[in-house]
Amino acid sequence: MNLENTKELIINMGPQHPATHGVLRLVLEVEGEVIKRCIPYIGYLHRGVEKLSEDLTYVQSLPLTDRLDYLSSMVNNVGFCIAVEKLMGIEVPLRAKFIRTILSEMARICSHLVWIATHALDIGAMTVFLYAMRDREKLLELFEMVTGARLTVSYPRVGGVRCDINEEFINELSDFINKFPERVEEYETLIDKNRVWLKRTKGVGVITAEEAINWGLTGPTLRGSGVYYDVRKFFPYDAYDMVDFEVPIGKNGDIYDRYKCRMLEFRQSARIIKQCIEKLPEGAILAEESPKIRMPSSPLKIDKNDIQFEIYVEDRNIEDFIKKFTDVYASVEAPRGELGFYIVCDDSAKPYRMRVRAPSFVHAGVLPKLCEGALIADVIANIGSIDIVLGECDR
Amino acid sequence: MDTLYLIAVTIIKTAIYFGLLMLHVAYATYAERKVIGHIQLRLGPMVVGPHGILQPIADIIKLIFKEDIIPSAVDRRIFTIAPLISLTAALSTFAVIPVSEGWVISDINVGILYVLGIAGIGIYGIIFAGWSSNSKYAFLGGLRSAAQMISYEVALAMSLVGVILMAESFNLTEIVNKQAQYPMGMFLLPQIIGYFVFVVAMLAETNRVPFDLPEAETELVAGYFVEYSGIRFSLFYLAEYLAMFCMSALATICFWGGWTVPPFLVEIFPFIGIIPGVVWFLLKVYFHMFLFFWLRGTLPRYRYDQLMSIGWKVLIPLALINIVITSIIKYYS
Amino acid sequence: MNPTEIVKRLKDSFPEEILWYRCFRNECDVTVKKEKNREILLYLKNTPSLEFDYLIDLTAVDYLGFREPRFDVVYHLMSIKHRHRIRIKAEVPEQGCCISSVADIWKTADWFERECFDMFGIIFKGHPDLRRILLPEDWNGFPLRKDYPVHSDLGDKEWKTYRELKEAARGWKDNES
Amino acid sequence: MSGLIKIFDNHTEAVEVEKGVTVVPAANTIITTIDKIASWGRRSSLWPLTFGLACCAIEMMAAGASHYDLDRFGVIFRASPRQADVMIVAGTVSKKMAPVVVNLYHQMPEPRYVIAMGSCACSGGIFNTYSTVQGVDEILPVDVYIPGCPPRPEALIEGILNLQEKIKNESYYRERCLSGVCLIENSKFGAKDESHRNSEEIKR
Repeated sequence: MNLENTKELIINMGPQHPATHGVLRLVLEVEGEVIKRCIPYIGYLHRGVEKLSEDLTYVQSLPLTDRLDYLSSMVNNVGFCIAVEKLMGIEVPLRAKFIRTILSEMARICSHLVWIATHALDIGAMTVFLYAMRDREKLLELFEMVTGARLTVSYPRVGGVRCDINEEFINELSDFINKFPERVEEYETLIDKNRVWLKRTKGVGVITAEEAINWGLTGPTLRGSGVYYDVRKFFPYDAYDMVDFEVPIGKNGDIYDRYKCRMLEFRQSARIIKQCIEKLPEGAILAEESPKIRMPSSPLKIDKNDIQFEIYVEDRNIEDFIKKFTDVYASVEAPRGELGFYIVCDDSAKPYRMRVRAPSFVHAGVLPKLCEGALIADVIANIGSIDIVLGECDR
Repeated sequence: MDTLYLIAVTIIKTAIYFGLLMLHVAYATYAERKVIGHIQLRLGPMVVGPHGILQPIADIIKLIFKEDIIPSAVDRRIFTIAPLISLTAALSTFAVIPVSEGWVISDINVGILYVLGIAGIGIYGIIFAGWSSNSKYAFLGGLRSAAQMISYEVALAMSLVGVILMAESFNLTEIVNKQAQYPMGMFLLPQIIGYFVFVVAMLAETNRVPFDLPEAETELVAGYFVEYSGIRFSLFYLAEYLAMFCMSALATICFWGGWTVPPFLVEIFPFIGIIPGVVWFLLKVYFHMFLFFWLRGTLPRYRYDQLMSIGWKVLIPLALINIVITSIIKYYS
Repeated sequence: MNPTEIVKRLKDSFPEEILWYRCFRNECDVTVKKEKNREILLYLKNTPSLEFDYLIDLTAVDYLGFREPRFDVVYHLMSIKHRHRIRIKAEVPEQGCCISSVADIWKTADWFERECFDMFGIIFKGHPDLRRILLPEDWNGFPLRKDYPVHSDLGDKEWKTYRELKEAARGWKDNES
Repeated sequence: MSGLIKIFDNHTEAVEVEKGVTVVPAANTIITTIDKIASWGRRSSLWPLTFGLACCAIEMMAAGASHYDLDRFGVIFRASPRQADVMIVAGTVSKKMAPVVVNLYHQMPEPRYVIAMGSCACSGGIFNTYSTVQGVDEILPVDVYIPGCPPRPEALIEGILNLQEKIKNESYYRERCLSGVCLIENSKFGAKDESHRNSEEIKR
């Protein structure tokens, strides 16, 4: 046989493929079942959110952030609000901070539930999918109770939250949270003790700590490799510095460790919610100086005395420019990792530039590294383990 | 005259057998959806007919009236013939499977060999489908299927050697009759290793979870039949369920005593002796079908290389050990 | 380390390159000349007391009509060990719209730079594989530039394949009505 | 159609009831029965394509999960377009995705239906930007629109029931080719090849 004339089989996986979580497309060069090269193509859900927000006011841009990471829209909203609050210098009332924390952690549980559901489905265990969706349905009901929407909540406002939570919600939530750890154990008995599952996940898709940092991974994907970094601990926002929780950390950086990290995060989230309910203070839920929705054209009030600057070039008249454009970067720990908002403000009612630092975008970039040399079935497991959402990845 | 009579009887038998078989296959899909539905805390088909009882009929009618696409890039002849090969092979195996004493279309003396041989032909349909579709997913599915079937066919055949040794016959009716003198009227206890190997190999032979790699939905979309639509797709579906029935029937006959009632049960409840053998046979087959569905609702999927190593490094040695033990016992008793 | 101290150390090491710094809400940004961006970033990454080992974000901002070098390439850096962040900006003019790539320093930068190229048309010299990432290869224009239309109707700038698709659809739409 | 009538009835002559309209007397007795059976089968087992685009796909998943359980209606998701009957366009269709969506549609066998799920698929929704398609009906013929951002699973179920109602009222022989085959014949960008359908097959 003449081997010189042979070439690799090129498989196009996606954008319509049951395991690519939406519209990710991978082009795989395979030799038999072994992957020689993997090239991800993204952008099939590019909606121009960053451009569109330049045309909308700050308050109007908030619903756009819902649709970035649609599995945990609450966290996205909070991230955006924190960035704008930082820009305007608004101090959020304590009660609002706690409510945000509660709902953010609920969103984290929701998102992780979808992750475990689809990840297990990808590996072939279809029953876990339906069990996880059952619990998620309960959480969505709770979301609906407070916010009126199941997925795209648009609940926080710049300077607080939209409406208060009531006793009924708190009772139902505590019921759920008390039962939830048992449910997590149920998933673990379904998959964690399963030899097939362990064989498919242990030692597959390894990322070392140095690589993980160099690739810019965040969230459970980074922590699975044993790096301690969590925005909630490093740069606390909302009520995270007032509650007690641990950040689970893996060791080997394989799919199993990333899975384990998320499973432990379930419990930590439940713990945070429990503490928040106990400590929930009374008081206002919206800061007084927060921008009004009905007046979209009023410019942001930014105290120019807060800006300190020093110019080292003499030949340019740049002072007005520096004073005009203020910018902030604020990040939150989304279920997928660090979700950052970089906002440039030009003193008008609309953001001059809104940049979303999406964890999924970074994580999708690591796929070629993970997949090369692996088998086709591992690609599926890898996509599941880095947990990407294409809405956020493509923006 | 005799020959004509024989032919006529065979045709009538085949027709009845065929009709009942098709009904079984159709309702196996329904049963699968119901069983898995209940495992997954939902109901399964409910709306079409009472409790969704007409669901399989609706599915079949829809598939018949659907456009039958033959993509322009396929190898037309092989593409059309592939589902027929699979279906014919799957159907032919039932010619020798007895459902009760004497209730068999053709009682040949090498029944087991025939079933294994014909089941082996079935994979040609899958390979042809994968090859002719001119689609990479189908191609990979076909290749996986070929490798998987060849590896597991060995284990499957070897697991049956123990049974053949004990029954001293290849005839399926004979095998059932021989089981009467063993505990519980089955080969199940003396051949427990063989049964284990058989069940695992049977899952792999029929491409079911956890060995459903050739059609792994989340990896290869639909595997070898990814390009098939309408009636041709349903033929593959039929073939798969027929193969499941065939394997269940084989397990029933070789390990579970076929249509015979376990003697100790008759001792306790004498009246159950009246129940005809075919009912027992069907019950045992249904149990194995349930096993297929149950596993589908529970287990994840193996990876390709792991599947291969299980086949060659675990199942075949086990089957060999089983043969050795059986021979030694047989020789000395 | 305090952001102002970081700026001070940077200023000491690269006196010629730093144009200005600004502090707002306890975040410091340093604007530098684009020619030495790699050296500055490498210095930030490798200096033991700074150790910015983590590139959070890389993006660009278009200041059309407000400032002469039109673009700013913005790097957000963080040190996991010391828990501090800093923002570095490099001015890039419209003419000769290019800057050196940092994809070999941080792997993250690979896709961020591709995105930046896709959205702003800034060319990163030395990037291993600079292609469009979010938009199709044959797309016209760079959407996040301020002179690009926001809304759907792109007119002549419309992507070729999509225009053909719409024309094809017009065929059956006429038939239907 | 006439071919099928001839199988059952070879003697009756066709009558011209109106100018240009010929009808075989009493032929409808057979045709309507087949019609009814076919449309019953079709509407009772609608298999959608597993095809999630954005947020709405999550609600589609929720509709398929235990709480809402689309399987009750005989709806099971198929991953291959060849085996699917209905395409649920769940989410924003970007311009980059549009050729893929059309391609998938072409690969589905007739009769095929399209459900536009969510505001984005209906009209573009809030994303009136340079890169989004303003409603999937710009490129595909849509049968049922489900508004909402995202629509609740109940809304999706309602949409599917509406589609069933629509199928009930349509004839088996109704030419749906205006949606599919004509598109293949007319288009210039090579959809004919991409749909992988034998062109002779279409003409027959």
